[in-house]
Amino acid sequence: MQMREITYRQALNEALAEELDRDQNVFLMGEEVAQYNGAYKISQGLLDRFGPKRVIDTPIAEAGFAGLGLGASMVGLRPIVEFMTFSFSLVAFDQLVNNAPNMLTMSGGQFHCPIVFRGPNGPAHQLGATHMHATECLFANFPGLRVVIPSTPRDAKGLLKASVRDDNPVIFQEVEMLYSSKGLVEPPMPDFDLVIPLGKANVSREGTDLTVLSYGRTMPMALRAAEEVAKAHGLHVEVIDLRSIKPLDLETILNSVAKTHRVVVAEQGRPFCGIGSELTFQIQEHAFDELDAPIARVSMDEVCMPYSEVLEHAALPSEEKIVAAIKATCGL
Amino acid sequence: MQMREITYRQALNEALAEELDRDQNVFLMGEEVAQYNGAYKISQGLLDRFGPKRVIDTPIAEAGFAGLGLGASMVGLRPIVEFMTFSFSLVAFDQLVNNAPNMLTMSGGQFHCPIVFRGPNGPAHQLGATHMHATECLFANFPGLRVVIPSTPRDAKGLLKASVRDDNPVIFQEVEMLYSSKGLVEPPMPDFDLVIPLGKANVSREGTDLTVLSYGRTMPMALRAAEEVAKAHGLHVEVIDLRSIKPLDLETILNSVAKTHRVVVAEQGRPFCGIGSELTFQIQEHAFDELDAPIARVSMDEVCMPYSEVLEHAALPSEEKIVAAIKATCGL
Amino acid sequence: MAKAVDKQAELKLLYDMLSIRRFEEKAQQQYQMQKIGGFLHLYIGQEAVAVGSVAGCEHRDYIITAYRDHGHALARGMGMNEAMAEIFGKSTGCSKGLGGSMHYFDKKNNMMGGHAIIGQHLPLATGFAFAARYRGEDRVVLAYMGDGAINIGSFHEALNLAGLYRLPVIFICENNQFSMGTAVSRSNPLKEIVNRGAGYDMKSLVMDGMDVRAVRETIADISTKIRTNPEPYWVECRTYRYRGHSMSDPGNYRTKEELEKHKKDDPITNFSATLIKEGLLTDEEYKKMDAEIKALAAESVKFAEASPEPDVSTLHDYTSVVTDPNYQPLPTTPEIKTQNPFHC
Amino acid sequence: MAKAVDKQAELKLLYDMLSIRRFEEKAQQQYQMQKIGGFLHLYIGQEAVAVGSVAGCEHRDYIITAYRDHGHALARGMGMNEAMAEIFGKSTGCSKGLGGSMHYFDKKNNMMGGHAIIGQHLPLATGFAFAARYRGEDRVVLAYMGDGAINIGSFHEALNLAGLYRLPVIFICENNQFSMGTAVSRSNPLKEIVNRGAGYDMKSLVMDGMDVRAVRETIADISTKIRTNPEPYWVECRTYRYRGHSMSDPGNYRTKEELEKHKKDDPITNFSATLIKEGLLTDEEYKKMDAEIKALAAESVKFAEASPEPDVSTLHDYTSVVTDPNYQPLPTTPEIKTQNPFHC
Ligand SMILES: Cc1ncc(C[n+]2csc(CCOP(=O)(O)OP(=O)(O)O)c2C)c(N)n1
Ligand SMILES: Cc1ncc(C[n+]2csc(CCOP(=O)(O)OP(=O)(O)O)c2C)c(N)n1
Ligand SMILES: [Mg+2]
Ligand SMILES: [Mg+2]
Repeated sequence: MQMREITYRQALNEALAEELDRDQNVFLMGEEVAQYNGAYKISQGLLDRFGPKRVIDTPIAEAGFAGLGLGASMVGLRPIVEFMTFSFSLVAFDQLVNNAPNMLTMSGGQFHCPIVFRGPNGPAHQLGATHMHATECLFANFPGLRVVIPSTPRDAKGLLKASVRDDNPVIFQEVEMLYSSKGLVEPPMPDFDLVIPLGKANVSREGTDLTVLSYGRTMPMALRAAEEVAKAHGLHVEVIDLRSIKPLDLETILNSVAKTHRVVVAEQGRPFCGIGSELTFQIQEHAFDELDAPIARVSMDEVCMPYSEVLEHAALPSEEKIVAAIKATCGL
Repeated sequence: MQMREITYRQALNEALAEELDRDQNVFLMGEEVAQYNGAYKISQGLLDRFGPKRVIDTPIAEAGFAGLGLGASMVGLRPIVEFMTFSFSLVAFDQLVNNAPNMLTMSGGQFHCPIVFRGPNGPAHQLGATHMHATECLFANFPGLRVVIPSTPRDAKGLLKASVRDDNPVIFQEVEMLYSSKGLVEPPMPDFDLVIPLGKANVSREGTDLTVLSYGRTMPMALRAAEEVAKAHGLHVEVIDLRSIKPLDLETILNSVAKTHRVVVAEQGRPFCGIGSELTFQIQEHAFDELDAPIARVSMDEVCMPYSEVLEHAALPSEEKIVAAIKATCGL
Repeated sequence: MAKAVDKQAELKLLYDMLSIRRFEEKAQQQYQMQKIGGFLHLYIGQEAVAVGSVAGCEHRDYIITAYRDHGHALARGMGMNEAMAEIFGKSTGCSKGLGGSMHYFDKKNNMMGGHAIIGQHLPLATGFAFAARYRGEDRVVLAYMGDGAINIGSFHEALNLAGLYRLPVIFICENNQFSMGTAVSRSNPLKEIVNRGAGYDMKSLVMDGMDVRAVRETIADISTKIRTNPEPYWVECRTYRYRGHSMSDPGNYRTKEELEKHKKDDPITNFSATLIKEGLLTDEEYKKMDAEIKALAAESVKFAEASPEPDVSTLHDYTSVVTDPNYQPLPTTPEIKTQNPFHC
Repeated sequence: MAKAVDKQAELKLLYDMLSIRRFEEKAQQQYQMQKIGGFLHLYIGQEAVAVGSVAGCEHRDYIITAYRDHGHALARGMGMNEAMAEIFGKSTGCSKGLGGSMHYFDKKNNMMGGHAIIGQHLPLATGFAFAARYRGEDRVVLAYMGDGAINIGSFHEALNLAGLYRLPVIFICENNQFSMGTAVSRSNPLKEIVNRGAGYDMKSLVMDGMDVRAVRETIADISTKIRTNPEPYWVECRTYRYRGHSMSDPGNYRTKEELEKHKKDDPITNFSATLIKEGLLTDEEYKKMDAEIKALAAESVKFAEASPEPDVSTLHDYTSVVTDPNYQPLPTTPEIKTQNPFHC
């Protein structure tokens, strides 16, 4: 099978096209997804190919169209709802965390919501305090939601297709800073139906000295940091891409910790009650005696995000900060 | 000074009355707070005493009146905004987590928001999936917000008064199940001005064998659990009431851990990315070598909340579950 | 013959309203005996709205409402047993005891739920209508809300979307004059609630919510129209709630006189009197009907009491579903591309 | 004498519009040279709205807008230097480089910010008006939004609250025909945007947003009225944006002809021609004015470039404030109890 090098953006676009093509019950809805071809061009060409019934522009009414999608999903359609960014999902928060996950319970199992909410999430570049929210930990707090965050084009495609086919509400969070990044991906349908099951982490780099747990935006930084400490200090760092925050692949994590005994979490988001804190709880709960050093986290600083480039850089996780955390955790 | 026994509800009511009286810039706004005297009667008598300019009924428009309050706070008023419950704050989420904390940063320090958002939060009894959200971890994730949760009448009064006088946005979360609970409180103004600084935890029970970290609804359970394991197993359990989640009094926590070396977190909320996970991260970060056993947490189960009483009971934290966690953490 | 059919239909209106009334009186009694937990919001006084509107549409049409939902569920055909068992939190309840009073769901009757967060069910309603249009089905949607719900954001977004995409949703505001203790004039600046539709250029009208026939006729009219020419309607339905907002509300915000005045409009008393006057019902028959219904209500309590609690081992079974491995996707066909039901 | 005063005021209108135009042309150029990060949304074409409306109210009146905020800030008296430094992210910026293009704040000029989440600033606007009423001040509030913002929930909640409490807010919808690539007819079902006010029984009117004098007069009229008789207004202001939505938008959703047609309505070209015709301005004077403004714009770039970056040590200084220990509470006085400015 001939792998192709395509961008993360193209991978998402292919996933959407293939799922729209495969199943008429699937439709795509969101601001500027149709005629404008997407604010970030993820839906490029889809209106042309699938028509205005399947690819639908909405007004700026996130709670409204998120709820519309949920209603449609209750009666058997399979909506894909795009948020221009997940920062804008905060105005639709109740629909996402109350209606979406609870419908199954409240109806005693009569209704479920096969729906995907997707869009870029987390810090981009100099968009200021309101436009760079890393929302994954907020959604992950709610039982019943799946939270998926791909860091490579292949994962972007395979996980999005799996999300569309999942019968539960999925929060599918993309990384704006990675839209133009490239990677190898299997050929498109009909040649290959790339579906990557949710809930399986990926050991992106093997190592024995320390485990870096990461996902999304900080994954490339983590991999570079691992290279750097390999070169500079001979450290063998294992890097795990969580790929889905929920369900969480604790098994892969614990296997790694049993081998390395040291952990650094590299996350794009805010620290307090973030992903790093949850990973830490679960690791120490299940592998307390395996840990040779405290788990460190590299996160956003505990600040409201400033616009200034220098301050933003200082506030965000970076390769250098990950290197420093790895070294400190290894006692270097 | 003659302490009085009053209810948590009465304590909150006194705090509101005293702050309204002390400062004309303070006003109270929310659904049914005025003519109806509050859905939970926290604002009983305040309309009569302070008039319709200071105690204001709103339509059901949480985002609207939260934002109205924020706007008023930007120009120097000191609003107290009541949510009938914090479950309904989810429809105002963007105002609370985007506008409130970010105003200071976005304006380069020109505007700040001295405002209190208050109301009951977290599980009550058989209100079902949508009405029992423990939202503290969601707000605590956002830098710039203070998150305060009293568990006693005295704290309810003293912390609310401190919150009203704080120049930052404060998320003040009450416990419906404790509204009728009683405790000793200093006399009201003008005799005594009870202000309890934010960010100081309270060692509610001293002990040497294990530390239970708790707040709000689970505090009474934790105290009873401590009594029980004292009687049944001779364990000396220290119980710390966090009182404010943010700022977090890490010093008091670490002092206790240095003494007991074992920790159980008892929290009312959902586990994933919850308060327990954050406490665990910070404790292991600063006191890794002090810990003799993994930190355990007693939280809601990872489920959407069912209405059925038996299922609800099974899903919620309880004295028995805390006892079990204490024993397990002590190897009993 | 036409007459005979009419008679049955007319009597069913009465029967359904009375069923709601007697069911809720029983529920109220059980609540006061502390056999029921959580909140309980009674529909008593408003029965004509649910019954008339459900009678005015087809069974395939979707209905959805807020937390004051017993009336709508029963009108749609839910049995008293599953309704009562639900508030008892029993596994035989309409939502298996997981939903409670505020979350009655009945899939087989296209009752899409009671929903407890004000206004948040209205976008869902647009989704049902969207799906119907998407599939080319001629279903319409009845979306009920209180007068207090028209001031919240998602109400606005739902009406705007419904208007924009020309979705067949009848938005029915049950204006019972109060949102908890807040009189309707104190929650919005409108002279009349019906005016709100003008902000969407939406066809709007008022109906008398105490007159079950008027409600049925109005809804039948609208639903017939929009079934073939899809577009939303805004309907203010004037009614009154006789009980407190919920069981904990003594209702101090209104006078006894005001309440008594509205009780003169009782939809059940008045409609049964009309039927008697029209010769469709005798006093005797009415008493028999009432006795029968009361027996059913009493029976539902027994059923609920005798029903098992949900098994604690099922606690984790309703948070996620296992994805159906037999799901059959519907491949895209060329003609879909040219369809444009949403006028975008 | 009256004539002389008028002349200055008229020329200032032109001067302010031209300042916005030249400032943004410079900003655009700097963005294209990659000296500026983040988003940049230009106001070019809409200058008459900000300038006319600000001229029509008092300096003590609060103004607040969305992210397309340069025009409003400059019209309110912000200097080009602090405006340009802000988008350069420099510490001399109006928001110390922490806000960026979408978050211009200017407290001394009662410019309450540019706000980047659609519709979420409108409730804040009601809060300013509320505070004014609370304190018995005769300030009014100008709350600007785009045509795309009228479909989101908080818009609705703000208008409803303003109507209910009779708050003196002028809600100005800058209908520039597009929300990003979405033509206004594709985001709502209204025949005319002005109709939206009817859903609140709110006084509503249309104004020509390309005519700076018309805008000024309309706003002066309304603000005079509501300063003494507080109530909100809904104003649709018809205008057009000449540039893309933001710098990354090529604007493929409209034809060149459409754009050219609207450029014939250029508020600056037309108004300068009018002034010349009226004898208040000569061609010469106009050129001098323009040259002067261009120099200021160029100067602002130099200022921004020469300004220091924020000090990294200040990163944590703007997340919380230290509570003012010298704050003086204002004890309650008996007469307040009887005041009822919000008619509740
Ligand atoms: C978003 C939200 N805010 C507040 C509440 C609390 N609440 C429940 S019912 C109610 C009053 C609703 O009144 P109305 O819409 O008129 O319906 P009615 O009770 O009269 O049927 C309120 C405020 C809620 N459920 N959701
Ligand atoms: C809640 C929210 N959703 C989406 C966006 C992204 N967005 C920014 S501007 C814009 C278009 C707004 O159009 P309009 O209100 O007409 O203002 P204009 O750009 O024409 O000035 C959109 C969709 C946002 N900022 N906030
Ligand atoms: Mg009502
Ligand atoms: Mg626009």
